[in-house]
Amino acid sequence: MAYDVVVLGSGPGGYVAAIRASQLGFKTAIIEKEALGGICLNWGCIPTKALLKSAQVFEYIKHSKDYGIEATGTADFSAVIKRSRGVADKMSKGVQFLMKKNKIDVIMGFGKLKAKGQIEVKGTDGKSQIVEAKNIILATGGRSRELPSLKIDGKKIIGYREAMVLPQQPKSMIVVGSGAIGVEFGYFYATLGTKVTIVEFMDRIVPVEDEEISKELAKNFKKNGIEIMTSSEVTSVDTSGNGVKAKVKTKDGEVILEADVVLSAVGVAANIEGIGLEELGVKTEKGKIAVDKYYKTNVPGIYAIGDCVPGQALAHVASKEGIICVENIAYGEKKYNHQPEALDYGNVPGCTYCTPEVASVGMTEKQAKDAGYEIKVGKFPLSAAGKATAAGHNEGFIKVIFDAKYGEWLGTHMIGYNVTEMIAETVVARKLETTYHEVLDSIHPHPTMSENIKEAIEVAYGEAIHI
Amino acid sequence: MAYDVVVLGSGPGGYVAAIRASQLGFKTAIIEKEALGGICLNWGCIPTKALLKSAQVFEYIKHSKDYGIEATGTADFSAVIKRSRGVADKMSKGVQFLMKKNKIDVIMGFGKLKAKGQIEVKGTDGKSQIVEAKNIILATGGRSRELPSLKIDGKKIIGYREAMVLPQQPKSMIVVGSGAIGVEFGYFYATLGTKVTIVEFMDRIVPVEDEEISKELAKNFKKNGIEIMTSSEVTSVDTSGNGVKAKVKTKDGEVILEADVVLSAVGVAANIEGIGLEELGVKTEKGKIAVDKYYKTNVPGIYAIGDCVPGQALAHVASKEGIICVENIAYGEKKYNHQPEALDYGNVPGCTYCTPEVASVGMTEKQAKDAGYEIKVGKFPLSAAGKATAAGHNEGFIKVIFDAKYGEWLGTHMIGYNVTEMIAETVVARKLETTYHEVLDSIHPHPTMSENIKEAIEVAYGEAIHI
Amino acid sequence: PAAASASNGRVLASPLAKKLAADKGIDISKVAGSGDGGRIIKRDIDNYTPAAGGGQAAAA
Ligand SMILES: Cc1cc2nc3c(=O)[nH]c(=O)nc-3n(C[C@H](O)[C@H](O)[C@H](O)COP(=O)(O)OP(=O)(O)OC[C@H]3O[C@@H](n4cnc5c(N)ncnc54)[C@H](O)[C@@H]3O)c2cc1C
Ligand SMILES: Cc1cc2nc3c(=O)[nH]c(=O)nc-3n(C[C@H](O)[C@H](O)[C@H](O)COP(=O)(O)OP(=O)(O)OC[C@H]3O[C@@H](n4cnc5c(N)ncnc54)[C@H](O)[C@@H]3O)c2cc1C
Repeated sequence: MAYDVVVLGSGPGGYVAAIRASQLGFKTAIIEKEALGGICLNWGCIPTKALLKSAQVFEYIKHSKDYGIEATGTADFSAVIKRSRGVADKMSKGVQFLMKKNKIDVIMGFGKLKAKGQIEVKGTDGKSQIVEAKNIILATGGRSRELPSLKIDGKKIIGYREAMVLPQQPKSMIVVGSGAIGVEFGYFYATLGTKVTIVEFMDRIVPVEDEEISKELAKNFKKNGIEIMTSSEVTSVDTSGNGVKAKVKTKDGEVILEADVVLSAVGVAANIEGIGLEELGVKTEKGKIAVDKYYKTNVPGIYAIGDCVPGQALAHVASKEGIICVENIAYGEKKYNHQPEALDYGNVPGCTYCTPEVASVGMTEKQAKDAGYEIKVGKFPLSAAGKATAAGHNEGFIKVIFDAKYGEWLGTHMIGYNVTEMIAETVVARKLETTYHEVLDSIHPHPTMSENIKEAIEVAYGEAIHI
Repeated sequence: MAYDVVVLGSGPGGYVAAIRASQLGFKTAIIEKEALGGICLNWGCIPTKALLKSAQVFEYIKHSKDYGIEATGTADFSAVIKRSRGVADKMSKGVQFLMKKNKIDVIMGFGKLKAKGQIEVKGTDGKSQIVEAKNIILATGGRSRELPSLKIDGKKIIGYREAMVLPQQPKSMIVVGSGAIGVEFGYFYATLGTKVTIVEFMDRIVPVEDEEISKELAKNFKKNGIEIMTSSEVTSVDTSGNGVKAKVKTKDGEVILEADVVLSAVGVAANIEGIGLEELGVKTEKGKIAVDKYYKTNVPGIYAIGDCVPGQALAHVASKEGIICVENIAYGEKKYNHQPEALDYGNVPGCTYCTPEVASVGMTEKQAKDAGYEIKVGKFPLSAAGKATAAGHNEGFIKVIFDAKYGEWLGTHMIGYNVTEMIAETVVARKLETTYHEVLDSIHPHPTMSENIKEAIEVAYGEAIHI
Repeated sequence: PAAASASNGRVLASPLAKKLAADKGIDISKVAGSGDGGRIIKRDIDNYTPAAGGGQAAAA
C-alpha cells in the first residue's frame, strides 16, 4: 500500500507537514526513530522553556522583597528537571494524539531512502520494512555541532541533551558558544546558583543580534554574576581530574578555566548521514540538503524541510517550510487552489528566552547600513516605561529601524521583559508593508510593554513623547 | 503673556497633548490641581499594575512547588502598598521631567474657563491668576461614578483611590461592578487572602467583553475562591456595625452580604463641573463635553479630550486624542503638514490585568452577528499551547472573528497569560486592513503565547494544526 | 487625485481593498487612494463610483 506522502522525522517540521498533508487529503505516514515531536518538543524549545520558567519563579522569590513579599525558598534541582521532562512528555503525547486524530500512520524506526518512492525503515526490533510513497519529505533535523577540541563525552563535556537532565546541579559550568541555546542554559544555571562562564569566539555574545542587544545582554548577565569571555576560544579540555580544565585562547593570551562541566553549544549540524542521500543522488550543500523555494530536492518526489536544509534552524521556520512544501505539492496535484507564497527568510523572528528576553526580526542597524539604506533609528529605554516599572523589570530597550526614504520598517530589536510576545506585531506589519505612520496610528494599550514599540518609532521620527 | 496652547489637566490626555504641542512649536502651559500624570499615573493604570504584580509574585510563591521550587512567604500588605505608591511617584516625577524638558510651564491650581482665551487658576495658596491662551484644551478627566445607594464615605464604602491605599488589608470585601477596575481589585485582594465577592448588575462579569471571555474569567475567579453574583444589585448598605451589611437584590430574592468594606467600581463620571463650561456656553451631552472628530467643542478655540469626552475611558485613548487634537490645530495653523487621521474607536484595544489577563479589540461575536456579518470564528484553547504548558499557565483561550466574505479581521478576544502584550498585533493588522492570509503567512515565533493567534486563525479556516 | 500606483506600476492597496475590488469587479488601478501615502483602503472601494466611460464594474 503506497502513501501519498511520507515524512521522515517528526519534529516541528515533520509532524506539521504530515498534519497539513492529511488535511489536504493525502494518505500520510510519518517515520520517527526516537520520540514524536523531534528535538523541539523533547530536547529543545519546550523543555528549555520549562526550565527557564522555574528559574524565573526562583528569581521572583529571591527578589520578593522588592514586591512587598517576604519569602524564602530553594530550588530543588531534580524537581525542576522532572517538571521539564513532564512538560516535554505532555507535548510529545499531544503530537501522538494529533497523528491519530489526523489519521496519520506512525512508523517507529530508522528510515533510509531505498529507491525512488521507497523508504526502508528499521524498527527497534531489528526488523525492516519498506514504506512506499509518492512524495517523500525529509525532516530529519539536526544535532549539536561538535568541535574537534570539544568532543562531547556526555559526562564532563556535554551537549544540550545532557544539560537538560543532569543528575545534579554542577557548582560551576563553562558554556562554549553564546547563541540562543548557550545563553539560555547559562542564564538557567546561573540563576539556580551555578557559577557560569560563557566563552564566545566572536567579539560579542548573541552575535546574530544587533550589536546594542549584545551589549545590553552582556551588561545584564554580568550584573547577575555570569562571566563572559568574548573573542575567546576553547582550544582543549583536560577531563582527567575531578572536574575539567579548559584551555582558553583569549586576546590577552591563554587562560585555564576550571569547572565541573563544559557545555558545548556551538551550533547545529544537519542529520544527513546514513539516510540514503548519496545512493539516490540527492544533492547536499555545505552539509545541508539543497532545495528550491518549495523545498524540492534535485530528485523528483523528494523534498526536505527544517533543520536539515538551509535557513534559520528554528522550529517556526521548520513548521512553515513543512506547510509550504505540502501545500505546493497539493497545488501541483490540483488538490489545493492556492499556490503558497515562498517563505521570506528576511522576516523571520528570532527569540531568546533568558532574562532579559531578546526578540528581533529584520535587519540589524549594521545590516541596514551595509545594504545601503539611509535609516532612521529609534531606541526607547524600558527604564522610562510605566509597565516595566510597575513590573519591576526596567532593564533593556526597544530599537526600531526604518528606511528614511519611504518609511519601510526594516527591523526591530528588543531586549527586556516579555519582548518575545511582542515581536509578532513587527512581523505582521512588515508582511503588510506598513510605513511608520500606520503603526503610530494604531493604538497600543496602556500600560503595556508593547506600547513602547510605538514610543521607539516616535523616537526615530523625532516625535517621542515619553523620553 | 499669552500661550499658544494651554492644557487643563495633566493626565495621559493632557500631558501628552502638551508635549506634542511644544514639539510642534507652540508655547505651551499645563494647569493641574493635584499631581502631574493625572489619574492614570497616580491613581489608575500604573499603581494598580504595581499592586497586581505583587499579587502575581505572591501567586508564584504559593505555587512554587509546581515549578520545582520549595518556598514559603507572606505578603506584607503595607509594603505592597508602599511599593505601589513608589512606582506612581516615580512615574509622576517622570512627567515633571518631561514638562521641563519640553519647556512647558506647569501651573499648579484649579483652573476654570473665564472668557474666550482666558483661564483663571486658583492656587493652593488661594491666590488667583489669569492664564491667556489662543487654544485651550480641556483634559479634566474623570472620577468614580457614585450610585445613590452606594455613597462613598472613604472608610467602609470606598472608591478606587482608597482601595489603593487602605491602612490594612480587609478580611473581606464586596466589589460592586465588574469592569476592568472591579475585577483587577477583586483579583488583587483575593490573591492576598481577602474574601472577595463581586456583585455585578449585568448577567456576566466584564460585560463589555465577548461572552465567552466573561465565562472563562468567571470560571477562573471562582476556582481561585472569588465569589461572583451576577444579575445582582446592591440596594443599600448598612455601615452602622463593625463592618458593612449590604442588601443585594438577586434574581432569587434579597440577600444580605457582610464584609469589612465595600468597593464601588461602577464606572467613571467626567469632571465637567465648576470649570466654566456653562458660563462660556460649551456644550455637554450625557455628562460629557461634546466634541467633533478633531476634539473641537462648539466654542472656537476650546477643545476637549480624554475621559471628559465620549469614547472609551482609557489612557491610550486620551493620549491619542490629545495628539490628534494638537496636530490638527497645528495643521490648521500651517505648522504641521499632515492632517491627522481621526481616531477609529472601533480599533481601540482594551486590557484587563488580572490573572488570567484579558485583551480584546474590535467586535465581539455578538456584535459582528448583530452588524449582519457572516463570520468565521476560531478559538484556540491555551491548554494546547506549548509555551503555556512550559509556563504553567494553561488557562484561557484566543478567539478570532473574521468576515467570511472578504476575510476581514473583525475582532480578537483573548484571555490568558500575557495576552495584554499580544493585542497590538491585531490592532496594527486591522489598521493595515489585512485579510487572514497575510497573518498566516507571517511567521510567529515558537514557543510563544502569541503564536496561538495564528493557531486560532487556522481554526477559523479549518486549517488548524495543533488541535 | 491620481490613482495610487507607484512609478513601477505597482498599485498600493491594502489586502482587504484588493479583495473587495476583485469581488466587486472594480479595476483597482482606477481608484484613488485616501490611506497613508495614497494607499487604497477599504473606504476608497466602498465609496468608489466608476466615472462615465471608465472603470466599468463587471458583473460579479
Ligand atoms: C536546546 C534547544 C533549544 C531550542 N529552542 C528553540 C526555541 O526556543 N525556538 C525555536 O524556534 N527553536 C528552538 N530550537 C531549535 C529547534 O528545536 C529546531 O529548529 C527544530 O526542532 C527543527 O525541527 P525539525 O523538524 O527540522 O527537526 P527536529 O526537531 O530535529 O526533528 C527531527 C526528527 O527526526 C528524527 N529523525 C532523524 N533522522 C531520522 C531517521 N533517519 N529516521 C527516523 N527518524 C529520524 C529525529 O529523531 C527527530 O525526532 C532549540 C534547539 C535546541 C537544541
Ligand atoms: C483604578 C483605575 C485603573 C485604571 N487602569 C487603566 C489601565 O490599566 N489602562 C487604561 O488605559 N486606563 C486605565 N484607567 C483609566 C485611565 O486612568 C483614564 O482613562 C485616564 O487617566 C484618562 O486620562 P485623562 O487625561 O482624560 O484624565 P485624568 O487622568 O483623569 O487626569 C485629569 C487631570 O486633570 C486634573 N484636573 C481636573 N480638573 C481640573 C481643574 N479644573 N483644574 C486643574 N486640574 C484639573 C486632575 O487633577 C487630573 O490630574 C484606570 C482608571 C482607574 C481609576
